[in-house]
Amino acid sequence: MKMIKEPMFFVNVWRFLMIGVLIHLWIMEEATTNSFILILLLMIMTSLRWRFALPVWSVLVDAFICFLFFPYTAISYYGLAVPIFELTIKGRAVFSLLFFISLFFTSASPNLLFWFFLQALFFGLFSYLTLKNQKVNKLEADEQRKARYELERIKIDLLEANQSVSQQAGLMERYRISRELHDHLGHDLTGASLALQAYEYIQDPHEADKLLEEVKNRLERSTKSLRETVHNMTPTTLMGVENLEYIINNYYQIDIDWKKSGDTLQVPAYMWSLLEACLKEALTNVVRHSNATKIEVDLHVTGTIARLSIQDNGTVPNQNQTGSGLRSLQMRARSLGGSVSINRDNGFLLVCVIPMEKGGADK
Amino acid sequence: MRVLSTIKFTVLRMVRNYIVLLLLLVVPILLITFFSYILSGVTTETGVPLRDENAMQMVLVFQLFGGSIVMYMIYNDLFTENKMRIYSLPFNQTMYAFSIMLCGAVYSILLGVILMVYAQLVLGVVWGNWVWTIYIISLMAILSIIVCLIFTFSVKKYKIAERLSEVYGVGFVLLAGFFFPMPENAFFDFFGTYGNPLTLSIGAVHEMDQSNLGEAWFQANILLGAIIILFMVMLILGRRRMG
Amino acid sequence: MTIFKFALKRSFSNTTNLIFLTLFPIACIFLPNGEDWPFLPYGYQYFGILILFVGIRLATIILEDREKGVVKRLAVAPISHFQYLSQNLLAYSVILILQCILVVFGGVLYGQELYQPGWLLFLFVSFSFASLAIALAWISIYRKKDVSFLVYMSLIFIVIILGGLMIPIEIFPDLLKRIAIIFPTFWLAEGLNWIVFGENILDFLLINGVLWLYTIIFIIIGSTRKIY
Amino acid sequence: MTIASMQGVVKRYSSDIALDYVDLDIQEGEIIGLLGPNGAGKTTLIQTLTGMTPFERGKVELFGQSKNPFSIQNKERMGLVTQEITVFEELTARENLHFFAGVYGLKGEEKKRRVEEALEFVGLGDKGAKMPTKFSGGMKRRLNIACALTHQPRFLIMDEPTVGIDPQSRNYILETVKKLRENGTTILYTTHYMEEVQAIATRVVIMDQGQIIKEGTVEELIKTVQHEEKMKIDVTDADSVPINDLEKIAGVKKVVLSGSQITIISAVGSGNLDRILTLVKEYTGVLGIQADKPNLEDVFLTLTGKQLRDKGEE
Repeated sequence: MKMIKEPMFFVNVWRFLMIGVLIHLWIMEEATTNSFILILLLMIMTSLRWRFALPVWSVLVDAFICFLFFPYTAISYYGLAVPIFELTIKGRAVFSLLFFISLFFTSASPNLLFWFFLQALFFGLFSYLTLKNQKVNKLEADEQRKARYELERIKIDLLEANQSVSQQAGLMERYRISRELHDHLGHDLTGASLALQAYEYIQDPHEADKLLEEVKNRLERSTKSLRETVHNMTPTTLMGVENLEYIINNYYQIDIDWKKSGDTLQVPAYMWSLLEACLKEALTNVVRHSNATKIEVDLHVTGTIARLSIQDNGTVPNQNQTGSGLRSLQMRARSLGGSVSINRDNGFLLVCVIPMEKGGADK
Repeated sequence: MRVLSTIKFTVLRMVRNYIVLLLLLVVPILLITFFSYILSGVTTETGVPLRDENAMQMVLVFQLFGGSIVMYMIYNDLFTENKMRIYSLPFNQTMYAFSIMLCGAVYSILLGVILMVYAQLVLGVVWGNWVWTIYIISLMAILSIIVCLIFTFSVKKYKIAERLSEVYGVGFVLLAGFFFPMPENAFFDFFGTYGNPLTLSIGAVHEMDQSNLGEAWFQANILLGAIIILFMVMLILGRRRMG
Repeated sequence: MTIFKFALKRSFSNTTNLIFLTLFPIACIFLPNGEDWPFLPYGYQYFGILILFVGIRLATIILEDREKGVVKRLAVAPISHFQYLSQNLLAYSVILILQCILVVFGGVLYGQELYQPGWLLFLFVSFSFASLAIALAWISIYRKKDVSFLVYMSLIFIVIILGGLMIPIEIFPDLLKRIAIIFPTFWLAEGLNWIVFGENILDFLLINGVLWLYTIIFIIIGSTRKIY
Repeated sequence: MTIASMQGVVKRYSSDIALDYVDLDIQEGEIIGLLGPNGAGKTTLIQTLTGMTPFERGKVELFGQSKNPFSIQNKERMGLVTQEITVFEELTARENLHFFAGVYGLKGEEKKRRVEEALEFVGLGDKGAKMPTKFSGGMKRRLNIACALTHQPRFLIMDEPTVGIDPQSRNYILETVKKLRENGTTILYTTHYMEEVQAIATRVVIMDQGQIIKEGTVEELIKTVQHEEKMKIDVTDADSVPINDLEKIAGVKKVVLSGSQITIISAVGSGNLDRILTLVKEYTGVLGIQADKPNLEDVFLTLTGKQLRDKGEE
């Protein structure tokens, strides 16, 4: 019964009800052939309006038909409600007031007629506003979505730039590490290696012992320096897959079955933030809306995609509206060239797929 | 009796066939109502209000069409879509067919009784002898079902059988002279009186109202006789078709 | 004119239609006269009912197109909905007009007392158009051919009775007499009365005019394009 | 050249959005496979593209015309093969074709010739005088296609043309489609059957919830989402195989035992076939190995987590 939600449906119902009212009046009051033809003519106009969007001036035809029948039947005055309604619904309520003049020389009861006209005016006004609102709402919704899609496009560009920046950063970091290693270890290790080569040629045992001692010192120093370098460079915050695991481990409400496969190190940093957001959103969703007792989280990384799927075994009734959180995830995923899709057929299932740029991380 | 367990569903299927309900219940109710408005105040020569007379005729006329649903179900279950399934079931197919017939008859009679109750309670129609009228309604319902099944068994195309059943209904209404007087010759005389189930049943109810027991039983027994003979015919045809 | 040609062809393609379109009208010619009502022979009083049935039988061909999805094909074909509808309706009108001619002139030849056969034919043609339009509007509500036909049949019986085609309108109670005017069948019955007793040609034209107005209304309603 | 294109088309059914800013370009000579679950908007897309239903926003362009894309001339160049069998049952096969040829404005000798050609083309050359009611399902489908071919459309839209027929007829129809393409017809093809799309489509468009969520060639699509490999090993004694050990092999995601067959699903490119086989061989004899390649069905499942068609649906 989608039809019933449409304002236009009610407008048409009103139009045909009006014909019904006229027929009723006709049966009750006079039942002459003349006045029946009036009703048939108005009926033609009504069905035309039902089928096509007639221009505003078409109300002149209705008014004229009614006018022609003024001398013959009182029903024609009631028929004026049709042009009143049609004018008002088109936003010309002021003109429709002109028809109220007919109250002064009507052959029907002016009191009753006044209220009859007034209800036509009222319903017309109401329909006019509703239809206008509906149109505006639709337009707004369309514009909003359009803006959003454009935003996504901009985001994609930004992210591409972002990605290259992060690649640059990665390269810089690599350079820094190699410099560090070279500065701190290279010297000692080269020295040690040279000393060992020299050791083979030395005859004097005392000299040899000294040399060995030096090699030992150099190695010790470089081990220490290596440890320090590594220690200095290891990030203290959680990164990548560890972060997901941390979230899962700190989620006590429901059992989570966590699986991962593939080389998660390949996933570049900017993807992790999306995957993390997906996971968080899905988990909050479960807590908020679901009666699930078990969640399966599956992260899977291949050379071409990263795929995160979160499935619970809840049996909540379908709520097909996608929440704003999920919408924004979908948007973010799309801006990475991927997708987030949600399925509520069997529990709640969220699948996030992000394609990996060729050589995105290992260059 | 495994067939017994199917009866519930046969009944459900019948009751949910809204088109049949519309044609055999809603339409007669509307017709009886309109006629009783139109004819209110008029009486026949015998002094019975024409309205009562008309209601009785309507109830009996619509019994002529009562066989259509049985026909449809038998055809559906035993000849087409469900044929394989029904035949593979471990029960007696003949008994199943009879159970459908029985349900159909009861359903049709029930609709007739509903019409009678409606006419009496809402429109104030007076029925002479309830039991006798229901007996006659039952005869008409059974006869209609048997005739429809004979059509189904003897004609290859179901569409044609359907049309024939309509001809049976409309034809006898015509022959009874409801629409316009029939020409006067031996053929039409016979089919306007003792050769027409509709006139027979109407006559039987009439005679009972006038307390002419003998004539009433005589007319009802002709119907009964026709039922018995046609039942045999139906059995032979059915066995040939289904075997 | 392909659609027109094939609409004719399809109208005669099944046996039931053939009977409806040929045998029944012929049978109408030979029905006897009534005693004091109706004033025309029974066949002519009831021919209106036949026209209503023929109308729906023909119109269901359009419904069949929709049920099967042929309209989808035609929506894509280089042919407008208006052309499709008008050619179909034209074909059906031709059939109905031929029927009317057959019945009226057959009656004249057979020797039925028809008072004014020319006007009678005109009346029947007007009613045929109204019947087609009503059938067209009726099928626009439905998706299934059989259902639409059966429900229409049962409704038509009520309309026929209330319109005064089967029972003279004079014996109706007052309220029903007024309501009767709403039904197109009433105007047919009026027209038939005029054929027998009428004098003023304007009255007759008015009756036909009303039937034409009905035709216009129902064609407008029935001409909606529906694609499922 | 671009045969048809949709730009930012929005279409609502009362308040439900059926098409949400859909962009689609169809180039001459393509066979586009349009995929999507029920209710994704495929039929609406076709209806909008053919002018059957109006739309609210955006632009539809046919044969380079965007002002009046659904003009008579453009319609003459299009053909539609409907999902249902939309032929007249009371007319013979040939008469049916004559009807549609006539609607498309063909006349006289040319009409006759084209009708015979179309009958021949779908392999019904000797059955023209028969009633469609006497046809088998496959023959009805072929007649249904022929009805859209008499006017030799440049752009043919086929809406699930192979529903409910035997594999042989289906192959025949697929061959017909390929032949049409060789003759230069551009085709938009919707179906539930992935294999069909895989067999004939030059480009695949996947729809979901009124949006186009992915498009590309079959290979591209499969490559982007390929994430698991399925391997089936037939063994002599399945019960003695230690499932747990198999599951511990790197990359293995799932092991299922059914009868004498072991199904192993593992991550793509894990290169563990060797290790799996060695392990299996330790316990039992290997009769055969079969590796399943991923198909479009998997693409769809990966993208949405939904099955393209219900399991029972045929």
